[in-house]
Amino acid sequence: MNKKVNNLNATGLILPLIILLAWHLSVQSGMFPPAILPPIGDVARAFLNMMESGLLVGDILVSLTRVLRGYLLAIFAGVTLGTLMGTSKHINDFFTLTLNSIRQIPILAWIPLIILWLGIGEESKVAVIFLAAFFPILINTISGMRSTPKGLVEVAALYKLSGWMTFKKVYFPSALPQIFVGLKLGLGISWVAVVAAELIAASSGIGFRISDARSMMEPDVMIVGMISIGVLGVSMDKALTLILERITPWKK
Amino acid sequence: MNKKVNNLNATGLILPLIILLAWHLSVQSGMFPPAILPPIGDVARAFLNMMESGLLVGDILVSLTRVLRGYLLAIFAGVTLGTLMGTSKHINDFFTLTLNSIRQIPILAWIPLIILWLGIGEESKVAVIFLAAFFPILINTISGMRSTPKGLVEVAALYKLSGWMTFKKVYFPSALPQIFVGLKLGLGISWVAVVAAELIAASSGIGFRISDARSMMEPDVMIVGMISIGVLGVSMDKALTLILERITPWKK
Amino acid sequence: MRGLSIKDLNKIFSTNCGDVTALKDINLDVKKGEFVTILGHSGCGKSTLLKIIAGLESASSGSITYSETKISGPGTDRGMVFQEHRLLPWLTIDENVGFGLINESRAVREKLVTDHLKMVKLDGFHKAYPHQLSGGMAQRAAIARGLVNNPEILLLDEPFGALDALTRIQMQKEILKIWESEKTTMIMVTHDIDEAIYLGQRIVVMSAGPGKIRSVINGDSYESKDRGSLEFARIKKQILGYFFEEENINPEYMI
Amino acid sequence: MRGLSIKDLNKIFSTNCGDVTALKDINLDVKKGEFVTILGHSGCGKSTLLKIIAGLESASSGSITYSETKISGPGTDRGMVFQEHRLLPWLTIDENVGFGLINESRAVREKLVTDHLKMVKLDGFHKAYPHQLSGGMAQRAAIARGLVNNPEILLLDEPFGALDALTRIQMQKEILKIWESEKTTMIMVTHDIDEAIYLGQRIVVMSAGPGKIRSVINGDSYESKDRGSLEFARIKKQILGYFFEEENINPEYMI
Amino acid sequence: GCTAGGGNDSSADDLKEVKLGYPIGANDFIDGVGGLALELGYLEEELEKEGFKLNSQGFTGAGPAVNEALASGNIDFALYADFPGIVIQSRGIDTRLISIVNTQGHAGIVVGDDSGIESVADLKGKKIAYPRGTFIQKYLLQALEEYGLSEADVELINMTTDAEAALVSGDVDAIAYTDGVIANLAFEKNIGKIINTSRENDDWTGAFVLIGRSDFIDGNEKAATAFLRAFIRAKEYAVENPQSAYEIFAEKSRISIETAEYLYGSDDGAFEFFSLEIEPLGLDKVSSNKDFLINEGLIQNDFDVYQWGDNSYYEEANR
Ligand SMILES: Nc1ncnc2c1ncn2[C@@H]1O[C@H](COP(=O)(O)OP(=O)(O)OP(=O)(O)O)[C@@H](O)[C@H]1O
Ligand SMILES: Nc1ncnc2c1ncn2[C@@H]1O[C@H](COP(=O)(O)OP(=O)(O)OP(=O)(O)O)[C@@H](O)[C@H]1O
Ligand SMILES: [Mg+2]
Ligand SMILES: [Mg+2]
Repeated sequence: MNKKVNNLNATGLILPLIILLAWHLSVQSGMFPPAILPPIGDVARAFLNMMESGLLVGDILVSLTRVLRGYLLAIFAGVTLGTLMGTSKHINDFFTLTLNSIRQIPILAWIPLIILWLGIGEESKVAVIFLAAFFPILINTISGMRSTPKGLVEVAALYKLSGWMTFKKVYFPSALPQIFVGLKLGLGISWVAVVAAELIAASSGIGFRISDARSMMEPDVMIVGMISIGVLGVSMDKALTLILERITPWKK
Repeated sequence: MNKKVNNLNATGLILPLIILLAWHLSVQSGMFPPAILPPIGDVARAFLNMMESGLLVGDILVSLTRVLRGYLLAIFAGVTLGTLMGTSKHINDFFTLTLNSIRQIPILAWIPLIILWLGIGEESKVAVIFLAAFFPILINTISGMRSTPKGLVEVAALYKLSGWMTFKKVYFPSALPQIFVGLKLGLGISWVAVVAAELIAASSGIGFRISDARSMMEPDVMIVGMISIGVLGVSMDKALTLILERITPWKK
Repeated sequence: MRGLSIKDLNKIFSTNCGDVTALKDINLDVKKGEFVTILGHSGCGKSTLLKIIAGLESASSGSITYSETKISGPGTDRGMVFQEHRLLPWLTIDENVGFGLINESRAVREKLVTDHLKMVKLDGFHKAYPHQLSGGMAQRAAIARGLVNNPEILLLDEPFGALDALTRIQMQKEILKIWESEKTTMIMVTHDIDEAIYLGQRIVVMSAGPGKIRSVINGDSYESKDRGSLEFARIKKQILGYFFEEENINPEYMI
Repeated sequence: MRGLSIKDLNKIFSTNCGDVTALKDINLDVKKGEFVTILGHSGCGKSTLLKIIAGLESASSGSITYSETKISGPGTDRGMVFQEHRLLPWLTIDENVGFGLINESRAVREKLVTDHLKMVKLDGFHKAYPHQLSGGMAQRAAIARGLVNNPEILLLDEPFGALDALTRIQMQKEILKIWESEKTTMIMVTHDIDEAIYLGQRIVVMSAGPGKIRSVINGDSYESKDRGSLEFARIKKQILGYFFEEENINPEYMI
Repeated sequence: GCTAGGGNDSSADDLKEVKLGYPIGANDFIDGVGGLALELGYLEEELEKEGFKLNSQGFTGAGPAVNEALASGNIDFALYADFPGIVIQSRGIDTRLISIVNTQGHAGIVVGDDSGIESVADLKGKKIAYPRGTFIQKYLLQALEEYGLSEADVELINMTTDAEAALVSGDVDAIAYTDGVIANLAFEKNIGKIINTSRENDDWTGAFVLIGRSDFIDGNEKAATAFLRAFIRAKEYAVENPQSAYEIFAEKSRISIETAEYLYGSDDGAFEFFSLEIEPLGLDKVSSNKDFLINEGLIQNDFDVYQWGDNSYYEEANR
């Protein structure tokens, strides 16, 4: 098990190294202007500066809090509603059309309405992240619930398990792997949405830093922000994978 | 079957009607300023104007083309790579870390690099949509491939089916329902990304129109744009559902 | 009547090749405490009949009552062992066996589960997951699950199909022991004629296309429980006769 | 040697309850054209042995060769019918049965599929999907799939477990017919002692914990094919003797 | 990019493409003299005379995308506020300041109608939304100072988008934004009143500039001159027909004629603020804006604005 994890890391590092090399060579060759793709050294320096000043850690903490709040809300709402919609045709019919429509609407278009309803404080930023993470979780939960083997649901029916127990013992564990697909997608999208969220009256946060660096043409700071989000996202994704492995011991 | 579809539509309309009513009442009560939430009548008028001038149809066609190009590319790349990663541990190890990192990075942060590499023409807009739609498709394809029953893969191995035939006859049909979950999510996100895409040097398209109306404080035009995207998205989503039902006749 | 009463039962499935009549005009009464076995060709509707009794499928027409009450869904008075094991992949074997005992106290549940796992010779596999068991072991676990909460009627759908000869004999004896001590009403589908005669007080022979009851044979005499007896051979011949009616196979060949 | 040769084969699975030795020191030679049946307790490793022969599982140690070549994976020379039907849910029955004939021309495939579906009495279900069949019907389709591409060795893992008595007899006769006409080497796991004696030229009796070969019995005489003969009864008693060695059951009881 | 649209028009094919980028807020239109030159077709005409074909492209969401396109060579000229121009030059992209098209880019502060706020002095303790990193930031700080307030006396909230929604919902008390936006809020949408604008003090105004990539201009000097010629013609048009100029602005920006007059009629149709020329006064303004950016820590690299500006194209165009 442990060995497997290490193996994965080694193979997984090849491609990032190739990308770093390509980046280095293309900057060296002068192919790309450093105002957009800076030398790796500049990015490293920007990283160190931002670490020293505490800016980066501060931004990360601020954004992490927002992401976690929005994401956890999305998990709660997505899994709950997804379960109801995946197991009851009536509830499904009631919500499908509306949610399907809302799902397609650009997040940036929601921002004025979100400000109107929730103001410009943390709530509205959390709402943007919620809105982004909610749908992957919802849809995967619905699909996971639906693909629960009918034979096993019959077993629960046979033993007259309550709705709740049937959910807990049959639907939920059966849907779990696919719910986790939703959780992973939702987590990724939460980080993607953090920039949109921090367009709303923010003065810190990693998404704000990226927008700000962009308008000031500081690609080194921007790339530090992108890499930070990448690393954070991957760590949280890895944590999800480990949790899934831990809670689904029957999958080998 | 036909009756089922009609039933669904009727129940599905209740919630939208409730929302319309709430909208109407809250505007009437003066709770929300019309500069942000306009009366339904204004939106209808804006819709008629935009239809008459041909603006709406033009915008829709422009954006639809972009969405379709990005989305189809994402399907091609996501399903191909997802199949490879879902069936081969080596390929999976090679790509996972990199793709997982890229997945978390905000789309808005990519825009400078996309402009650098692909310019400000259609390619870059298609790339933004591709980037958004690719990951849900990829991740669901991987997960679908992985959950193919081992017993059935053994049957294919027994008959010495080639890798391609094993894919075609076993992995693909088994993963199909979950691939479609990815396709649906990817489609939704394509429409969400259309605004971000059309922030790059666009002068038409429904995403451009929304941004434009937003900066001009024309919420009626904005809402027409949102509803258009909603309707388009739902229709395409419905089409996907019908295709899935058509190509998986074994699912009742 | 105390017991199960099935009247003019029909069951029609609609499929993409048109409607399939799985059961046609089934009439059957099963007294409380009786042991009925069901024999019949593959596809004649045996599983469907058990599922309807269990309340998992609804009848297309006809009535089905238990203790004078219409059956409209599952009930804890009826237990079932399915043709496939249907163990929950995410539960360990002891959790699977204890599945029907969720409302019991932990101690009671553990005791019952341990006893039943011992009975089906799966002690030592308490914490294994279903995919780590062989086909026969999984089916034995499923039988333990069906027995553990002691239902009034136990519906058994080819429960011993995947068992080896020895385990099978042991399980048959266990079932008889339970039947005698608990007075459980047993309805068992089997494709082993010997087993049907050995276990059943009455043997229901079904014919296919559409699924109907061809005959109900009394096998309750002391004699008929002795596999070497003439009575046993007579009943077997009679059953084979029904089976081979449409075929040109000599039943003698089999005995 | 032309045929299958298994030497000092061991198979160990590692599970969350520690390692399980599924097979220990298996030695067995099967001549070309031979019909070998395998009997043994549930969980003694019969399915695992067949999967290793098929090339679907690898051995932990020991060697296994066919026609002097080491078996290192599946081959079209070996076919298998699994304990579970393993039909592909998304293919209709005729597509499932024709699954191993992908390289044949359409006409050949259709002819072969139609013939084999008739043989297992599933004509009329060409276009049905697996979930619309009863358990026995699905298993019959799986048998047709195993036979249709005429392998040199056919591995059968309790193929008739889910069949009713009549179909079972018919299928046994079909298998014998095919064996005689095609000279297919047959290795069949069964839990029906009568079936093992009736079909097998040699009967391999396995014992469990860990899975070993207890004995190999010759059952190739004309006499032993007659279920009423003394020879048949003698062999059956011998096998039950092995089975009941560890138990206190009187084998007489069963005969 | 596939630009070969009409393959049989040989004269059009011979023309060299010149790509102009500018930020747009409304209807693919840039305010001011540049917009007028584009709208009247002067720009296209002048460029064609010199053997160039115009490809103009609006960028939604302002500054950054225009700069990225300029830095990566996807556009050759940019027409926008001096701030993003200063940013890109400071980032080491070699550009040239060709024209200061407007020396009086205005900004203002708008508050809710019944907020009770009458002047900047009343903003003490209030929340003010403003777009960080633009000349409005500078204007706001200067205006506050003028009325005896410091940054610490108010709550400044960075909002590059959707500030109006925050004003309407009461989440902020005031918005500082460009003249066009606040006029739209106050006069068109009627959701607030203007309490201050940069008209009060010429020091508070911003500048709008035309810059070009040096590596494009070298060898294509005539294109830069053509830009100036077109702008000069547009200014002349506006001075001669102020009413039609207002009408064009009103129509393209979807505002009323009164608002257009408010925005462009500060010198009664003289349009002096369309300076076009790079004269010392304009350069001083740009230079002080650059100093502001450096002092605020928004850019790091200093450069000489007076070297950056190159008035030769204006002179050439006037010849
Ligand atoms: N994938 C696996 N992981 C762990 N243990 C396994 C696995 N497959 C089989 N085993 C173990 O190997 C042993 C032999 O299993 P096998 O399926 O070969 O038995 P069998 O003889 O076919 O039994 P049955 O007659 O019940 O089908 C059992 O103890 C089982 O628990
Ligand atoms: N869900 C279903 N949809 C359509 N047809 C079905 C369905 N379930 C069963 N059938 C049909 O009903 C008939 C009876 O099926 P059933 O499973 O009850 O047979 P059985 O007697 O249990 O057979 P076996 O001994 O093979 O298990 C079969 O013809 C089968 O094809
Ligand atoms: Mg059945
Ligand atoms: Mg087995």
